[in-house]
Amino acid sequence: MENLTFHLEGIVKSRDEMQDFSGPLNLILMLLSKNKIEIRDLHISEILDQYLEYISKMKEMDLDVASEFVQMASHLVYLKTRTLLAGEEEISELEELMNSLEQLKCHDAYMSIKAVTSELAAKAEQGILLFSKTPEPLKKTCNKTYTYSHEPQELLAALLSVFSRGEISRGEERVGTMVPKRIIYGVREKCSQLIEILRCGKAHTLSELYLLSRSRSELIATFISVLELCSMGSLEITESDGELAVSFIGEVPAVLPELVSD
Amino acid sequence: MDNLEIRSTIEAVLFAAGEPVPAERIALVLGTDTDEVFKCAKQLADEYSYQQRGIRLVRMGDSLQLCSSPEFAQSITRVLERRKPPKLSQSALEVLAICAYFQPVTRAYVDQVRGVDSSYTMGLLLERGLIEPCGKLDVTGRPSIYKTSELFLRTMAITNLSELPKLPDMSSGDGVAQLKSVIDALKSDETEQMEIVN
Amino acid sequence: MDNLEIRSTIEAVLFAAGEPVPAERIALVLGTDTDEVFKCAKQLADEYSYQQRGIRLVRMGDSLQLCSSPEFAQSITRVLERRKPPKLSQSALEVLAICAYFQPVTRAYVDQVRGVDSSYTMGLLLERGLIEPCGKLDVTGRPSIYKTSELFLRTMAITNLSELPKLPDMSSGDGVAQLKSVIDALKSDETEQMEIVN
Repeated sequence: MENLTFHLEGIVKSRDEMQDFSGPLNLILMLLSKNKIEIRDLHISEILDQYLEYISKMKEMDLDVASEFVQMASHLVYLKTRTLLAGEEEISELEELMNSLEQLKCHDAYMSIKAVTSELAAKAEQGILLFSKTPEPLKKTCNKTYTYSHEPQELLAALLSVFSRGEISRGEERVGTMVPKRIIYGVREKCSQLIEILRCGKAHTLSELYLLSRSRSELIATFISVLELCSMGSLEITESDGELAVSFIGEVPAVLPELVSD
Repeated sequence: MDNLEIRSTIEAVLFAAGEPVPAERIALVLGTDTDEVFKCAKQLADEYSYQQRGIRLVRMGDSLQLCSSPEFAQSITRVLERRKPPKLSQSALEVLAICAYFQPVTRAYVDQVRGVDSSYTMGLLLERGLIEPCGKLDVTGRPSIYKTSELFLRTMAITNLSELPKLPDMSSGDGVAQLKSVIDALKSDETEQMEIVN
Repeated sequence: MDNLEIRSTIEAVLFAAGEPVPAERIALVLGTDTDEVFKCAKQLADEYSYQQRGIRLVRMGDSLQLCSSPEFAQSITRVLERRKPPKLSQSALEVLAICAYFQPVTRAYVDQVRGVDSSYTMGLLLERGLIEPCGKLDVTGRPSIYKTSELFLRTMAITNLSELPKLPDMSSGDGVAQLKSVIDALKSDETEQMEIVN
């Protein structure tokens, strides 16, 4: 980190404000927090220069310079010379000093944070119950194509909320029925099924074919399939005794009707 | 529960929903009947239009929805046009997930799974190009069927649908629990990756 | 444009937006000034809470947003079958407070202050949108830095960060003494060394 600037002016404005600092260490900690840097990155020479400059400014302004601030300056001068002259071992001692200052600073911060969390919790109690709504689509925007990206797991989380809804309001019993059976009965699939049924003689009349259907959509698929097969000449429907008899008359059509025609 | 409270609850619920809500559902939760809900909704709707408010309450079949008043459409467009298009809402993500995992689907199928009318949200997804029609179902009414689009794959940063995390068998008794554990596993993967990057 | 019309336009715009909207943008479109927008928004907000409506208008910094009233949260979660938002845990509150009071912060800084690994909690808060990344720190590794979001202000029911409870000064009184003793130790080392040299 190069050329850090410590803006003392923004921090200490007048003599009165100076007296708010209970000690020089507070001032340093304040400087560090105001300047958003880690103590480790601190260049003592930089802070010292500005500190000394500020003290001389205070003198010009004819303010009393508290003795402890002078003492702090001397500490800093001392630390500066030590850093300049330091060998390996001594650096580790300075490191220790920095560590302890850092820990002290964090400890203080944590203590004060802990002191306010209960107040924040009380404030948030109502706050988390405010729900926002999703934006309405705009009538006229040129490009509505979606441009965000999502994680696949967001899809699963969305499904989880769909599937666990039953749990929230209706207990367990709905969960099993949450996923409806596939509703798509392909005509193609149904055609081959019908041919198979008719070939092995499981059904002979139209009503028998209908009775084999287990749902409305399967019934409809049966109806459409019979029509398709008739039109292709694979089935023949004849009436006898008021019943419609269905019989397989041709070959299996080469091209069965597509599942989806559009 | 008095009239005012029912009205305010309807207002709060419709606001938070952002899509049509069946009146029956509101009635169920409020412990009142559907007629009462429609009556209060009507009062609320009249109040909005009488006071020339910025919002309107509309009834669509058996559902109710709040929307902004058409007379302010121009101001709305002018204030909001430069904003980024909104990210997918929870309900949009739900519909998208159902389309992705159960495709091709009809609108009726999505409604059935979610238990709410999803036509509005399906419309949004179509407009955004995340799902697309892929034909009609060969049953009465020939409803349209939908699948996810190419853009959907790009949005999810995958090249084909098989790369989506596998959905456990939801019809089994512990489907929900299994799904939870799949999600947790995916999350912890992510945390590990983050740590490596850091 | 009269007061009522401004209020209704604000209501319509905020409703359509769903998200927070800078008051300045509304003022620009209405051809009025931001103060007027805030004034009308305040009237509207007072009206909502006085009439015990289902919606609330909140101000966050320079932006305005409509949300549902907290007293209807239960009805909303029941009708829409949503999960109730979980309360903030003690660790979430701690991380949130560190982010709020010392922002912008790195994850490492949060860890350091709390003395425990906070990546999981940070992840949860990011997911809930209470904190957001706001760039990278210009040091080795370029760690991400985080700040609290507008949602945080709304959650804490404040309009800007200065309304947070004042952080008590917990500076350890023995700081100076500690510094002095370390320096004394350094000095005495030096004296010893000097003596040996002599």
